[in-house]
Amino acid sequence: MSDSLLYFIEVTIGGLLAGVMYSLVALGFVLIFKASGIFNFAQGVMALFAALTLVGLMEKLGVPAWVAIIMTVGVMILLAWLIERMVLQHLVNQDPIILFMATIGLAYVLEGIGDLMWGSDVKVLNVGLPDGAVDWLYDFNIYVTKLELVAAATAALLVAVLAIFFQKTRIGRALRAVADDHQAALSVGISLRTIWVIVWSVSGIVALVAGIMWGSSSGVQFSLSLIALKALPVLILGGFTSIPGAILGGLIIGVGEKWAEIYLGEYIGYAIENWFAYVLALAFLLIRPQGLFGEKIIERV
Amino acid sequence: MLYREAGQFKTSYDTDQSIFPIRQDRWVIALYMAVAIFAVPLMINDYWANAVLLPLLIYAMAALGLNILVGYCGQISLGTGGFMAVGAFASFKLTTAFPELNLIIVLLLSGCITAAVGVLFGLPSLRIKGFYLAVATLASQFFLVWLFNKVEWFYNYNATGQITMPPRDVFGFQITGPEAKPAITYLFALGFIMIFGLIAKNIVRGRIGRMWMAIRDMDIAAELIGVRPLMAKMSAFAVSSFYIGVAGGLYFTVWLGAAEVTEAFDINQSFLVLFMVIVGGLGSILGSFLGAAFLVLMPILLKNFMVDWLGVAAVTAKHVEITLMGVLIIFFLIVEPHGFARLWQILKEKLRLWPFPY
Amino acid sequence: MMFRKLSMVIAAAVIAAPMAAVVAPAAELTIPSLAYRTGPYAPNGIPFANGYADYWNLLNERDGGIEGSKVNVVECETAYNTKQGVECYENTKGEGAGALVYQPLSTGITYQLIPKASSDQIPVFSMGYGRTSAANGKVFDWIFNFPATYWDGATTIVQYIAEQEGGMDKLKGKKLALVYHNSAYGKEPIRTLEVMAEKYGYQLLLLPVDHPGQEQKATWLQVRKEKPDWVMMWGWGVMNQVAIKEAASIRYPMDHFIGIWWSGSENDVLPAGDAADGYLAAAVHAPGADFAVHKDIMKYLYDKGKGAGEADRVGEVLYNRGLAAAMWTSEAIRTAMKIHGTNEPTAAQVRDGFENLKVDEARLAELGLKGFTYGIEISCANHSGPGKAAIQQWDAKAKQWRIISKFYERMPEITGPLIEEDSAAYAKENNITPRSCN
Amino acid sequence: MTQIERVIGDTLLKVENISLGFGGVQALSNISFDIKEHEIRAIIGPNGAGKTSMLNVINGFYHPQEGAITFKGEVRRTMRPHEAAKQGIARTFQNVALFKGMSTLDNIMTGRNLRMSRNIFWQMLYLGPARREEMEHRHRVEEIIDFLEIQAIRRVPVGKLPYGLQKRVELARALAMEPELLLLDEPMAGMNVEEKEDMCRFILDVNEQFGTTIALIEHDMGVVMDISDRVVVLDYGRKLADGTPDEVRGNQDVIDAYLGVPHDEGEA
Repeated sequence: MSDSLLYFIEVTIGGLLAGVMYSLVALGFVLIFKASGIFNFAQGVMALFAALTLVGLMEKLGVPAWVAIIMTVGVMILLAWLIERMVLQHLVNQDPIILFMATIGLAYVLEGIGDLMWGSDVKVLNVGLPDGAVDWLYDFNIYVTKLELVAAATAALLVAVLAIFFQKTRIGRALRAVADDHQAALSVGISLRTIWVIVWSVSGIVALVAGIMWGSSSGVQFSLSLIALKALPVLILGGFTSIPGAILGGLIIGVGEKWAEIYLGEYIGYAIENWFAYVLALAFLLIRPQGLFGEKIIERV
Repeated sequence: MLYREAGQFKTSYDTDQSIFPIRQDRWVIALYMAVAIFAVPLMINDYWANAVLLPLLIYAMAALGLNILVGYCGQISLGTGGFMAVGAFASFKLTTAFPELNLIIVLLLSGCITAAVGVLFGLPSLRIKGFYLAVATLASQFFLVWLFNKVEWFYNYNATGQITMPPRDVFGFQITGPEAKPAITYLFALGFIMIFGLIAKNIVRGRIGRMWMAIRDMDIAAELIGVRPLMAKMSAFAVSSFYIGVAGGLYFTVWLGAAEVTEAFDINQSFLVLFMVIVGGLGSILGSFLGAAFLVLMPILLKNFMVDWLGVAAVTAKHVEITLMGVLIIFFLIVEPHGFARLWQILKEKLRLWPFPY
Repeated sequence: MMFRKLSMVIAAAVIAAPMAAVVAPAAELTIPSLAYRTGPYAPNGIPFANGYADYWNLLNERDGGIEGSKVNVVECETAYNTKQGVECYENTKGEGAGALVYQPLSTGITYQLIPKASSDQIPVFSMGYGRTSAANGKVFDWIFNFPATYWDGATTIVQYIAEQEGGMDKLKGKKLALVYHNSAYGKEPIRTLEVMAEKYGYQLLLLPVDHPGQEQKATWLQVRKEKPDWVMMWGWGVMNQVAIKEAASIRYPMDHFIGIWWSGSENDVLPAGDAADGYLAAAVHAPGADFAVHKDIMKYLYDKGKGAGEADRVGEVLYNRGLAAAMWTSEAIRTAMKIHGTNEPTAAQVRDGFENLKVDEARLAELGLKGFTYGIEISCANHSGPGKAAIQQWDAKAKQWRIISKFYERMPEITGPLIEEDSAAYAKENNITPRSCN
Repeated sequence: MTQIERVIGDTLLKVENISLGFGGVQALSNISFDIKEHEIRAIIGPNGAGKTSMLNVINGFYHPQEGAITFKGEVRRTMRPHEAAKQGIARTFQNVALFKGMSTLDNIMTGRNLRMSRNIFWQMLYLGPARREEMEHRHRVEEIIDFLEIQAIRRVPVGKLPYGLQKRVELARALAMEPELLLLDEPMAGMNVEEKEDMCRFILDVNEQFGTTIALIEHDMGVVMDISDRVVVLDYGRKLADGTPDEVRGNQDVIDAYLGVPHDEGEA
């Protein structure tokens, strides 16, 4: 196999796996938007907050990783409950943009508290995930890191679990009902508030997973919250309301930006992947304004 | 009983449509202006100019621009930072290419250039709506910053891409450069913001303003009664970008004097201005000012309070400050989702009835 | 109610601003510290700020200040953000008898302060960062960037590479890659490296990484494709850690991967674990806590619970950098006191102190920093000192940095013309007439 | 306002063999009828008969797959809504489509939009031509406000108004366009008897005083039979009948369509 082709394959795989990492973040956005129509800007900070808590618990209490993870899940659920209590329930039926704004305020709060509690030093997160290149692939001269494969597997698992949760469980179905329309959900006999707590908890846990993956690769520190920006193009490409969209969108963005950076970069200059991801998504939107799997908008008067 | 319009009869539609129909309002505004123009320059110093008032005025200008787009025309944009960069680099290129050109003209031209760019990046809004558009506008943010960082022509081929504003004076008064007097720079910025504030008010209360709001409230109906979405949206993008461009120009020339695109115009800039618009009040000129005031003054206030009064360590103060800003934003959204402008209105309504509740 | 709130804000701000200028007792030296312990670059900002603070406090605790004048360190949080930097500057410059010198610790803020501080006549000491051409004291009267500039750093690294390859002439045909933070800071070395590429015939590959730089897949796939013989890095913050990790996992030889002195701290290598072993970085001073002064810091500060940070982090690379900054600044103040015969020098006098600063090995020894760094001598014309730098290497087992080379001399023939050119351009743009130094 | 002698003129609008479908659903199939100047033309039919779709086709919001529309002698199949507006077709909506954030006055002023021309630079200054223009249009709008008796709610944001009034404001906005053809989509839906009477009066007055041609969709048969000159009946996107109220009333198909099971009259 010719080197350039091999390299192309390598770049493509790299892109796909990077895309998975974006999808992990995008998932959290989608869950909340689907169930409550809120564009949760705090998703990135939630990932940071979760990772910080995890590291903090492991360092301060010295508990093993899995215990700390379980405890962190607890924290995220508590957080979701608090958010519903103190913010969302006071803002029901407000314009989306107001709720969006509220989540930005939320991001501030979480960032500040995270710093106050755990300090802003960079922290090494080690929950025992493997690292470094995958050897047998490396012998084929294809470079893939173990962590990325783990991330991919985790993402797949996560999506499977979510799918089952939404399809099979009563709550899951209720959530889908809410997504379609709130009245319907109420008629099913579940209070909107419970549903919001649940959905925020779920996306909090998703944030934890994303936090672990990103944290293991780059250490836990403020910059972790900026991964949200990587997830936004995925979000509009895949559609705010579609879980498969988030995954597929992530893959497309990942591959797209890597191809651009490496093959286009030579001609128009490097470090283009950031904006290229958005331009790609934008170009796509011009063809399908509602995103890959978003519901079609039918205009009536 | 002081605040009543009772007995103030409008004899013509003209007076009825004036900006401040109520006499007391006119007095108050006049008073504020007098203070801003005559009193402030007397007590102003470097700290007040560079740390408080210039940022306040310049962000108010930017917020005004964004409010036209988001608040009046209903198109959410997160490209503000990028557009401010356009204004800044335009003014840098113009003033270095034509050192003799009057700074006022430079800034206005920068605004026009930004308007053109804004229209270009606004085109997607014809097809994309809501948060999809919001995120899409980030494309302009990232692309513009990359462009100005990449293409050396924009920063006159210097070693690092940092742009520095050379000293310039207008009508014999030095406006830019380290030697400029705080009072002068302040008045210069104030002049811009007052004139363009008035202009904005005039536009939004006239035909074009109504076009924008019609698109915002119900684009379909608007089109069915003859509002052309293309015209409405593009004009909104143009005017909005013009304001943001001028703000970006002032931001670089008068306030910072030196800027690096990746840092001074990064995405946080876009968010900051959006916060101002929302917290201040969507679709309100006054709101733009109040929002800017809140987000510029509050952090400084909290910081000075905690560090200098309570003696908290700088770092802790910072963390607390971030947290409190978040809390305050949420708090005000809960108290009044329509922003400070609406709170102000409600206060006026109460005043009108005071002291009799009915 | 809105109105009352707003007026409250303003009123409070009115009171707060003067409050900012807290009145300090006489014979106190005000040293603002523009630190960043929050935001994306906090991990790097914290140790520096700690080292800076600790050294000043040590002077107070141990010697009762400098020549009897207590030092008042005013820390102001910038979060590495230019606008907050400006606020900090304006807020602190009037403090006490007036701020004596600024250590902006950010390229952006330095560029901000160059004109402002110059007109306020306050010296700015951008130690090994900021605007390289500020080395030209004729144009930048108030700016100091010794002991070495980025361009010296670049020449140092290339010299080291040449040495490994077996001589400058061996550079011909080699491929050197520069992985850099896509900002003013990261772009600094490019011109120097290009000029040298021309002269020594190596091939230069430029790989920018956007802030914050958590995701560098593409960059390192590039490296895999291009297979450069050496990789240099101008990184900051999370970018360093990710780069080192990526380099490790593509199995790039760590001893062929060299960072500038801002890309060579414990924070940068620790997350990569053992994989980072052998990674190289330029250095202008030694790492480690086994100098006499560190013992004093332990004795006078940490044992009394007056330390700025955690005891076990004293002696980290960036901590020592902050310490060095404070040390040289204090020596400059001391010199100013000698020249002007006062123990309350003004900012302008401190500038003279800097321009006549001379800290040789002997003096370093007196200060308890024997062999910590090399001797420097600053003059009116030369604000960047001798511009020497060495290469240090990370030992993952022992978890510590070690200097493994001599201190390389700067290459004026390369950097000199560039500095002339850039400072001349600045002088022209801002119609400054260079002063004559003699 | 000048009183125009109300005489039914010749054809103003003619629709021929209009067919419109969404995916599988055929909303309109092969519809043809005409509207004459100054007449009040009713379009009736059970729910889902395609009445609203018909209006949407006429003012260009939907684009039919087949057929032609002749308006003022001009033949076309499709046009953008704002072009239709420019040609003098105004419209109200089944479920009110006002600009909720704006005051009654501004809503109606928006209706003048097409007739205002001053460019942005005059408006920036808000003096000279722009100001004069604003004033003269304000006059016309005030006339309409008086005509529809909504002086009291000039400054109220329409979002806050009761349904009946909103409908009236919407009519005002349409009138402000001074249209030649006014399309009313269930102008009396959800109104009580008095409101309905008012609305009928307004419609007739508009028709008489301004000479505006009116096409209206209405469920209330009584109203339709009273005020309309001619009626066209649709069912399942087909045309059932066309003629004077009496003719239509006698038409067997129509009776079936209304009494026949699936739909029943009156439901709004």
